Amino acid sequence: MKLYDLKLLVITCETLAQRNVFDILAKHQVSGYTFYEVEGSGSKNLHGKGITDKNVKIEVLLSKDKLESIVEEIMRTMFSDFAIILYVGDAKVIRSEKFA
Amino acid sequence: MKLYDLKLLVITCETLAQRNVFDILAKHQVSGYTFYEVEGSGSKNLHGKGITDKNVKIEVLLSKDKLESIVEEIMRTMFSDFAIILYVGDAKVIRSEKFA
Amino acid sequence: MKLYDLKLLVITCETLAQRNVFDILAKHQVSGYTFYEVEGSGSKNLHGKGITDKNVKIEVLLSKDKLESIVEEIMRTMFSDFAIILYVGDAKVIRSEKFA
Amino acid sequence: MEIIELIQANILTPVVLFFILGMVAARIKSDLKIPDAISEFLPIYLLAAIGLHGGLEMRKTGFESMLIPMLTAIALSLVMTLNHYQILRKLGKFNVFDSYALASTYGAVGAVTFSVGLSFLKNRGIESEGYITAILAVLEPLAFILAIFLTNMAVAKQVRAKKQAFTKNTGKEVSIDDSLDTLEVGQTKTKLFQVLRESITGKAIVILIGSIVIGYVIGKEGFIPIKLLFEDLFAGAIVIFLIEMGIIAGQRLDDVRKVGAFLIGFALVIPTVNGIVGVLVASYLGLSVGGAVMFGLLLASASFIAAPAVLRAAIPQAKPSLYITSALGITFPYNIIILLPIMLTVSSLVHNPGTIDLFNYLGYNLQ
Amino acid sequence: MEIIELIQANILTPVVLFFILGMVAARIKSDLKIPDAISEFLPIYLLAAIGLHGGLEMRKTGFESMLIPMLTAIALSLVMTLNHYQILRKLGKFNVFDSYALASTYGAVGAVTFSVGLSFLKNRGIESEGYITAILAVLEPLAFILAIFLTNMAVAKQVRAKKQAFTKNTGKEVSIDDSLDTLEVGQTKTKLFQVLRESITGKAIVILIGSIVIGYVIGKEGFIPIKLLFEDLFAGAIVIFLIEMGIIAGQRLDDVRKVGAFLIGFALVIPTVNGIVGVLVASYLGLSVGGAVMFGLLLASASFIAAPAVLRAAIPQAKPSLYITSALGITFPYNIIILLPIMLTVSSLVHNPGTIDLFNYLGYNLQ
Amino acid sequence: MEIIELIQANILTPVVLFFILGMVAARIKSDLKIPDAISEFLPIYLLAAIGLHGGLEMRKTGFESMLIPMLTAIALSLVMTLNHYQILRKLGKFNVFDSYALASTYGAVGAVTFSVGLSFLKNRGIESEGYITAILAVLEPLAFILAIFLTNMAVAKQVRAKKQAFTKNTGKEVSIDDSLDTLEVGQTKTKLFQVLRESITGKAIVILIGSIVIGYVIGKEGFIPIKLLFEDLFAGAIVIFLIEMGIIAGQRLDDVRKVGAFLIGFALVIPTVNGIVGVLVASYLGLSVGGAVMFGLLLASASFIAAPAVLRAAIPQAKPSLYITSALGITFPYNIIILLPIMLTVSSLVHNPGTIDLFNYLGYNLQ
Ligand SMILES: Nc1ncnc2c1ncn2[C@@H]1O[C@H](COP(=O)(O)O)[C@@H](O)[C@H]1O
Ligand SMILES: Nc1ncnc2c1ncn2[C@@H]1O[C@H](COP(=O)(O)O)[C@@H](O)[C@H]1O
Ligand SMILES: Nc1ncnc2c1ncn2[C@@H]1O[C@H](COP(=O)(O)O)[C@@H](O)[C@H]1O
Ligand code: NA
Ligand code: NA
Ligand code: NA
Repeated sequence: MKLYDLKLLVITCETLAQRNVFDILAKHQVSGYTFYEVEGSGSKNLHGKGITDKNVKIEVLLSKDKLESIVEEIMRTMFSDFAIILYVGDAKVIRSEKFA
Repeated sequence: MKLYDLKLLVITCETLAQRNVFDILAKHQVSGYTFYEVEGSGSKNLHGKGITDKNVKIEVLLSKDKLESIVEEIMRTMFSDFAIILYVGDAKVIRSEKFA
Repeated sequence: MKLYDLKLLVITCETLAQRNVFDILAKHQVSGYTFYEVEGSGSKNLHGKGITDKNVKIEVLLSKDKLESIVEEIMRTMFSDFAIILYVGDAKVIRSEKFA
Repeated sequence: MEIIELIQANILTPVVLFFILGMVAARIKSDLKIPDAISEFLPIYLLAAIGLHGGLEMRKTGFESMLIPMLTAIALSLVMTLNHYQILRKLGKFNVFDSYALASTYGAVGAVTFSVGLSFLKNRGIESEGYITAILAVLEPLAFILAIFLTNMAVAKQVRAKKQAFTKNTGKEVSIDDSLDTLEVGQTKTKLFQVLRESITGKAIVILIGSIVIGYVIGKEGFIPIKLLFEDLFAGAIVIFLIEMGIIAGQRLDDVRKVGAFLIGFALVIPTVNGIVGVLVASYLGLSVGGAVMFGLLLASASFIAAPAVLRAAIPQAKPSLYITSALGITFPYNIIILLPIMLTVSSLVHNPGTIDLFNYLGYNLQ
Repeated sequence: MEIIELIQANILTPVVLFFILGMVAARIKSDLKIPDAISEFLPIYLLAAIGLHGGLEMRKTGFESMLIPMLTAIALSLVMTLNHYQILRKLGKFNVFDSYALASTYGAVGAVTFSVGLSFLKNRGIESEGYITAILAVLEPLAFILAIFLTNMAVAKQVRAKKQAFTKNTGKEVSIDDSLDTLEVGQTKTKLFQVLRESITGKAIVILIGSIVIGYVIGKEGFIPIKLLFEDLFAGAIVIFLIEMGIIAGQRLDDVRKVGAFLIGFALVIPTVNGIVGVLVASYLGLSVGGAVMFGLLLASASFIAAPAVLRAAIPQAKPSLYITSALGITFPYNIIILLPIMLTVSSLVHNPGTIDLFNYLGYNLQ
Repeated sequence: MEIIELIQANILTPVVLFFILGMVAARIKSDLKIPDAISEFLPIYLLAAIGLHGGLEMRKTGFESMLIPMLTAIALSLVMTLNHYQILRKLGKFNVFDSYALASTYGAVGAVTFSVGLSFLKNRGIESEGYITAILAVLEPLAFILAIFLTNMAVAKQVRAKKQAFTKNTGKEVSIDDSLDTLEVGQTKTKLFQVLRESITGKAIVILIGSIVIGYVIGKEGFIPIKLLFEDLFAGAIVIFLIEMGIIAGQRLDDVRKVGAFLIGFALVIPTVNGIVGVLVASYLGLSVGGAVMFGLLLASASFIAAPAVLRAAIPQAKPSLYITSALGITFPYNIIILLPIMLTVSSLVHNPGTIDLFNYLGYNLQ
């Protein structure tokens, strides 16, 4: 079984910022991602309580090439205004052509 | 602290296909897994909207031996009919005997 | 783009045990974590059914130093009494100073 | 023509208007949404309410008279499912899987459509035989079981044929689909039993049959404390649910173009024919004006909540975008907006051929 | 015997039947399920409704007469918790942790059981003293606090004993459990305070006491606008909740066999004894027929919603499968199906020893 | 003074008391919580109920008389938003972003506050003009659009100024905020259109306008089947929602200290002034006692459900802790507890300057 190397970009941010992340992904021609609501604790106190304040986690499998420019744009445009963290991990997939 | 190497198999698919995944896991004597509902965007448009169309993410910690045959069977029996992606990552655990 | 190496500690346990995990994290001065409800199957049967019995998954990005003592304390104080598993993965982040 | 006015009157009811509001919201890409927990709970509630109501009625009127209509409905549903298949396969040129999936979607019944029908009649003060709910419960899994059985038969035959072809080394291409190879005749049987089992233990059937029994057992007296929730709030709950159904239907409107003209025609003509046949047969069998409409609606409606869950597991090769889109995006709105008034007109005409005063029944909220 | 008929009549009520439907659904492995958001909301709603009702009643009748029954209930609950412990530890041979966990589960009260009891009486037109709700609020955390206190005492003693043994180098095995080692006497105290704090700020207590106060403050006039939701819909909401409780109980039925014959017996006998003692004592104290039943139910009921949350944190060494399964899988159905009619019979007999006409109270929906 | 008594009476209503209960629960760190699915559904329900009610009223009374009040409300809302900005920027020394965000939060309207106002009047048997709901729908996005437009203007100007400064190499520091650099004049326009589009397709607007239209179309007759859900249960639903609002407000109480004395003052004085101006203007325009109160409430209320969603996307540089905390933690409780009775007093005084008998209106539940 041949597996191909990809990167897994994981972004956790306040729900009201998720639109911005999706827009950045779309701008870089990344249409595949998975997301779900989470709760969290961080420097900006406990999130995910009640209807005014929630977190979302967004996971994107993508190639190394795209990764860098996306991370750079998220950092540049979002880090100062939103509660957001991101990390990158390694992932292996079967069909690399499916991923941007 | 001694940590043991395992594989983490992550499957994201439409909810209506999750049964098939569980059946394949059971067939390979894997009884431990974690799953939760997610939303997603992919080649088959936005999933996770409304009650007729949702995604589920299934995570399985398992040994390298089992991994290959399970991935192979999922690929062979499910990839053509369902919206599904999968990837494999590395994980370290304390008690390796707990995992298939 | 410079990325810094961190560890990702992932704990899946019954919801009623999550308080204990948070307490241990706080004791080790870790205030950042993300968590969400999941369902799961394991040696202790299917969890996540109904309101009396659910699982939660807790994810913590942290330095290698803290990792060991936290894992050790969770193991020592919780493994015998609760349905719980944990694993450790690798993650790269942009701002390492944000994480304990 | 009078019927146009009746349809117009029907559009101006909360149920239909909130459904349209949901569709509009989806079209303008609004973020309006009923939370999943609510829209997962509402079908359970609606089925419990329908079941209790049916059970109570059956206690009142008995169910001896149920047998003939029940058997007739079963026969009609099976014949219609086979008929749908022929039309889709031969005329529509759909493949075996899509044909059986669509055939059974339209052979099965839609519990939501049924709920709307009940409230449609109730608002006009028309009663219907309680045992039709029992027919609903029996009919709901039937078409699926037939379709899955026939699909598996077809697949098994093809696998056998393919194997023969393979051993004979003729090289002829027999398989319709690559995934066919992976199906074994043995698997086919277990799968069929599993589907049968799951159909019967499916939440819709369990709550519906359970509630019929409970309604029958508790009777009118026992129902009093829970009447407020299970009867008086019924119309309001449908409205909430139809907002969500409208949203989903609206999101699928783009797909309607993709399903092709043939399926659009199918999704409009088949319910009309099946529904009117149902009304006529039921009237002939002696059902009341309202009973005949509900009987027709059983046959006219397509399943869009149960269908995906059943068919995705049983005929995974079929494209869900086809059967969900046509059932929810075309047939459901057509049924609740246009076909219901038509069927009521037909039923009224058949029942009172002489002294028909449609406005008595239909003009209720025409001011 | 008459009581059999009364139990049969009680089974044929929506509350019990929908509970059974839930159990059946779980047994046949149906996917029927009330969404979590709904089943998390319903206990809050039920407690608010109970609390408002209790507060309103107390405003009407005053609560001066509450003191004696309240103190009696507290005393009985504590004595019973200690008594359960002795039985479980000595006769049942359970370890300290399981014994205390089970003892307090049965010493505490079940708010859901209480709700069902209220609707049971209401359907029969029987009133009960409003202040019993206040007793519910006080009793709810009491047994847990006692059990946790005693568990911690026991653990501390053992830790001390072990340390002595260790320093004396006798090598004698003292610890019951390995996890004991990790408990320190210092920790024990903070833990106790934390549990106490959490018991009092737990959502059940907060919403219950809050609603009692609000009900008392607003009075009948102020209640009118919200009566529909908090009174008229009460019976329907219980039915929905009991479907889910039935499902969970059904899923746990397999575990019932595992808990062993002793615990099954305990789960049936203890509620019966406690409940009847409660009815008799309350009657002696002058409570009404219905009030005595509710008083008995406080003592008979076992906690299965609050218990896991409290005990899992406070006595993690105890096996939740034991106390959840016995409380929800055995005692709860027994209480609402069989013990409630029994207690009502006893209460009626005690209140009207001469002219007892049980059917007046109990035969309500026997036709 | 009489008004104190009226406020006391208002506190002793379920709506206010359950809100306070929620706050208390949050303060004592109780785990009490309304599940998200319920608290996401309730605003949709409340808006649908408000809209239907407004539409029904407008059908009854016509909406010709709506034009002047509508235009007046629009003008007042815009002027007030600009006024808020001046006060916050000049006196409060907030930065441009926070100033515009706060200005529009208080220029916009709070649908939850509006719901509470309606039930406040209803409990006192006071009617209000149905078209005020239509004004609510128009006003809701208005202040945001103005504020976002002006913010973008300001940013664009600064970016231009900065660029000039940069080319002239003067080295003068012009930017308020680092993130400013990243904003381009071109982006600004698309962003504005996007915000405008999203405001109009936002779920609150869609369900509100949709329900007004539906209410208007179906009329009183058509409303009957759904009246139970959308009218009779309204007060109960508000109570449930206010528990959750109380919890969130309570969690934010710590932040109130952090927002500073100026903003606390602003959050109390501005609603009072705006509200009383609104009552007087509306009375002058001929609105009824209740209509003038609702008109005043439109202007007095601050948005805390829509605001975060709109402003977080449109003015991300503004700190949400400022506008959410002040609107929900200070202004909302103040409005529903204190300002509503004050406005009703003012409105009554203005309408019946001679024969004022306040207790007729306000003393309803003073016993
Ligand atoms: N060390 C961490 N590990 C995992 N998740 C984190 C960590 N720190 C922050 N988060 C998540 O990121 C969100 C925003 O973090 P912050 O901006 O620090 O409040 C939090 O609510 C958490 O969900
Ligand atoms: N590149 C990706 N990264 C993360 N998740 C993905 C990606 N592509 C697809 N998915 C997930 O897989 C589901 C099915 O994908 P698809 O079959 O492409 O529609 C989507 O709904 C997403 O949840
Ligand atoms: N092999 C595994 N892979 C992923 N999750 C697991 C695995 N085994 C157990 N789990 C999760 O851990 C929970 C507790 O496991 P257990 O204590 O074995 O019942 C389960 O409910 C699952 O959510
Ligand atoms: Na049909
Ligand atoms: Na008890
Ligand atoms: Na305002």
